Amino acid sequence: MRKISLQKIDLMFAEIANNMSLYLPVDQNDGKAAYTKWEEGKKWSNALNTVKSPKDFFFPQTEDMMEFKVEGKNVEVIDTRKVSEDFVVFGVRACDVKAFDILDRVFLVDPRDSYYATKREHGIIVSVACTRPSETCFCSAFGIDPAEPKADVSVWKTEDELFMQSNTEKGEKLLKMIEGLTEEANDEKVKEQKEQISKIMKKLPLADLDTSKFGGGKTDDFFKAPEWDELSETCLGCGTCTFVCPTCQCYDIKDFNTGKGIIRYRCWDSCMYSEFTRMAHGNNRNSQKERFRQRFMHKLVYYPENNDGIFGCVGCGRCVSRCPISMNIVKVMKKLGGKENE
Amino acid sequence: MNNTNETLIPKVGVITDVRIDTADIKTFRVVTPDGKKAFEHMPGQCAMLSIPGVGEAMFSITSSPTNTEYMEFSIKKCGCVTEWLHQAEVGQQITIRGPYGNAFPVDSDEFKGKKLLFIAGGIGIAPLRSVINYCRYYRDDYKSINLVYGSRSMDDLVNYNEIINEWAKDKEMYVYLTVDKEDPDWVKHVGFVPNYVKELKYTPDRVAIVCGPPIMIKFTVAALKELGFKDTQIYTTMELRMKCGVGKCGRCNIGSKYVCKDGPVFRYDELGELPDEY
Amino acid sequence: MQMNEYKPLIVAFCCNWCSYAGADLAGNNRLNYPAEVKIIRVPCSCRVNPMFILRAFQRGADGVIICGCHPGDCHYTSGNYYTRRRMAALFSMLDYLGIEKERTRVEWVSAAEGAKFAATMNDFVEKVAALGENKRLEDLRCKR
Amino acid sequence: MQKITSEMLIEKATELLTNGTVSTVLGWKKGECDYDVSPAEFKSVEEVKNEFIYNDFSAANLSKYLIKRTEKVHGQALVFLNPEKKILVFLKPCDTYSFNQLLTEHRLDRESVYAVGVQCDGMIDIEKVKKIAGDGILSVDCSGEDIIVKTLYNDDMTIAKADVLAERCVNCKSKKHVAYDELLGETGEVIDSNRFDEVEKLEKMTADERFAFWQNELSKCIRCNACRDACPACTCEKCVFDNPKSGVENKSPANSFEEKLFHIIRAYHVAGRCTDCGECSRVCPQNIPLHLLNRKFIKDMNEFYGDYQAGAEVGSRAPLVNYTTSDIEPGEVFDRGDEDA
Repeated sequence: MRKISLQKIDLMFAEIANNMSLYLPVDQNDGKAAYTKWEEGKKWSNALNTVKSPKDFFFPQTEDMMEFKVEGKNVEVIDTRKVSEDFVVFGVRACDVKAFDILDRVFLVDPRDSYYATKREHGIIVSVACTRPSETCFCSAFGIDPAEPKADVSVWKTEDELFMQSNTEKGEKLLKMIEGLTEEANDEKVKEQKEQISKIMKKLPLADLDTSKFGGGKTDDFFKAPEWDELSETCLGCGTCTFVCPTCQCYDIKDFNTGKGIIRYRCWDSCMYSEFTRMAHGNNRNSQKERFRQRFMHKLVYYPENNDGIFGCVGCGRCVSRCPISMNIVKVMKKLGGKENE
Repeated sequence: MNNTNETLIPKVGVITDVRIDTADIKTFRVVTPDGKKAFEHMPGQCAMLSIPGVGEAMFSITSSPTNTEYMEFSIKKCGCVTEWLHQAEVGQQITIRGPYGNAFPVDSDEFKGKKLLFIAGGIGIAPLRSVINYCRYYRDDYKSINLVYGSRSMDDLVNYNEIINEWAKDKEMYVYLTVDKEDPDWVKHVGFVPNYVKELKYTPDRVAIVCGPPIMIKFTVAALKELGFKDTQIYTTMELRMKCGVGKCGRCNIGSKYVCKDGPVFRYDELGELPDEY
Repeated sequence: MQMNEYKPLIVAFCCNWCSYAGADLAGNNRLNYPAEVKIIRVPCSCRVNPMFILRAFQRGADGVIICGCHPGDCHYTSGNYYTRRRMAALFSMLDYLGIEKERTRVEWVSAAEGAKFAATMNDFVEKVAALGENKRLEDLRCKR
Repeated sequence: MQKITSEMLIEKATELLTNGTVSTVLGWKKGECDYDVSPAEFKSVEEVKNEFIYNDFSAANLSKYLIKRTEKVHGQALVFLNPEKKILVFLKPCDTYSFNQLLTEHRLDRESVYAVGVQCDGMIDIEKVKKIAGDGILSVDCSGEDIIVKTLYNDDMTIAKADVLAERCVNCKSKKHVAYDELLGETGEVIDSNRFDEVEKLEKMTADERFAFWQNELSKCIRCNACRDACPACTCEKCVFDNPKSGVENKSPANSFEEKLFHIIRAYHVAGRCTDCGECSRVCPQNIPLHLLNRKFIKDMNEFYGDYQAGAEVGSRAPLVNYTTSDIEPGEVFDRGDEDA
């Protein structure tokens, strides 16, 4: 384990940024943190988390995929893909780190998504332990330990020092890069912090969220539940929850005519949108209830069914704090799971 | 990065023939610019066709894999992409990628050595044509083949010439055509497909492959069950909105199954385990 | 001219009954106005949806001008009165977003005012040329 | 002034449900914690008694949900669904303006709604509370004059309500209920608020500064459409941004042009109809001050065409669907105030 004094942290950022792009949460003028490219003067935010998740780095909200040249009856396909350059995402929380694993299971299974894969290969993730989890956090329900974030490099921030531990080869490389600024450390303070965090986790209001009722093979238990009516009644059908979610991965592929050619790009899509499944001759999810149900069934039943029981939610709490009508996965789980107990 | 494959990047395809089947259905022949098949497939699989700037959509491959020269797609005019395709002339280039999805188990014991009963309604013949021609090619692997095919009127029967001139003349292949409404020029059966299936009193010693509009599938399956067919003997093929074709874009799922990846071919007992959302 | 080769692209929405005829008259009278002005004929100036203007900028226009009948002379009685309100609101909003106000304009040009049409276009092109390329409402994808 | 409590609303809802006046209640529902309040439909007295809440977080404008009760069938005339089933809706003063506006636009059947006006003392913005009290909020007691916040990490904290009022409530334009069948608590007056101050501040900046300001704000947009979907004035059956045939159908802020296009058009579509209820800014996950776009339109139209408040009266004609022969010319709109050259 290595450590560095927090006073020297900007030197460390500068050293990394010298070698590759470095992104980290920085407070914006509205007081909210957002991942920002580091440059001289940017300060690492103290906020618990960013509004937008870091999935953007690997699965951008919009991404050009290819171009077409159309002349008369002829079509030419131009592969515009590029190999990603190395970059570092610093300060990722344990929940978001786990979210990458969930995305990997979609994008990296055969046929591999090369757009995602190249960014994933070249991205180095530095995760940081959460010393002050919030009331909206429920990562522990999904077996995530915010004190033990497992990315390429794990980092623990104390009052005045930053402790670092590499977990992968990529992480090792990064720590080598800044070796001159860091010093060898023992893990006593880190252990202390871990204990503290685990105490706090028990006090969180959503800590007792029960996931045992959900999982693969439970479609029949929940699909026809009458509770969906009530839960989805006031859903506005906006895409806030999906777009702030670190694990939502649905996308749309669209063409943009520039006047000189066609750009085919992909962008995030939301199962909450009415035209998500609309075809020329009909829509199999016509009501907001069906779309609402799809989102939660996907996270709690369908995804685990296809992925060894791993849930499609990491408990980051973004949807909890951002939904315009305060409807979220916690309420859904309590309502549906609670009913089963009767 | 051109050395890594990316399934989402299509190849160029050329329309080399356009056959008018009905007022709103045309069959397009597609090859690569150098005149070859774009890729190999199995009966029941699909391909993504696109017109850059208009859109991309999934179509079942109508031609049989045993056709070594080209692929065919029977396409009904109903949305942006299909309307555009219907205006296209021979020589028009489009893009094509695939094959996607699973296939009918034509090479397994589920089909081999069995009597096959194909039931189609309207454009539902498109995916079945691939299977039928495949089975006709490897004729000895299968027992008798029956086809019950119906549509709104005699003008809406797709692929009529091939059915009458080739399929109906095959040994041990029996073709039963029907139309919904009476017509002075139509001398064959009049009535809906499900009823016709019941009238024909098929014994459940065969495998049924059903494709057509959702409502027709529903009633046909009910009719088959009345005749004693089990869910495990009935196959169908599905269609939902798709963007990627490889189970990642997240919209064509029925429960935990993706139609583009786990389908489009489903055996009825598999479908029964999925929620009713298609 | 001492200026560089830059020539602004101007989209002019002209009402069928007055301004388009005015443009015709300008042509018949051999009055000069820059070729960079691309005229789109609309049945009435109130046919111009605010989206048209934004889309013109997206597609590479450097300035957008809307020409209609003089207030009171609308072929459809009141169309241009609505145009006047709509464009007042829109232009003020564009200005509020920091888009240069010289890039948008409404002018009333009758069928008899060929000279006014040419003068208006000359003036507008000059003003827009002075601003240079439209950077604030551009879509880079269309400029590649 | 009397403080309005949940109990008073529950009592009212119970009464109207029991005596058969209404069959459904549109209100607010308790969540996981004090500030976690959702709009909800209640169908029974039992539900109302167990789950109804009205507190300083009952922010959602319920008029929006009344639109769902109408439907355009194949582009034909508007059909009112279940007119015989009357619905009770609780409306705060600003919600009543939206309600009236919807009546003006024939998006509601007045007869099928029983509207109860509720006195409003301003809603609290939980983000402001978090800024002061920090993360880990366990409870927010807003029953008294000041609010008391308990958190995981700090001691209990007493905060003046004025410090955490939502932006739209700081600049409240009216405490007056402009539509109701019955009133709970008191109705107030139209307030001479400072709601245009921010707009004016922006107007006084140079074009470059304004451009930089909006570029920065709008670049945060994630195009979730919450502003549109929460807006009680956005009532199109099919939004232009959802319609593949419009040519602008798009789900992504692909670049800064798309962001501006969306927000200009969104604000423009409700110009003259926007009652300034502030829902767009409230729901924006990225805290973009969208109300500053809407207020610009309102301010302009007030200045160009005389004061107009959408929703103040049913049946009033919005400025953009009206005209006079002596209106201001579009070219003149720039020459007001001390703007940059």
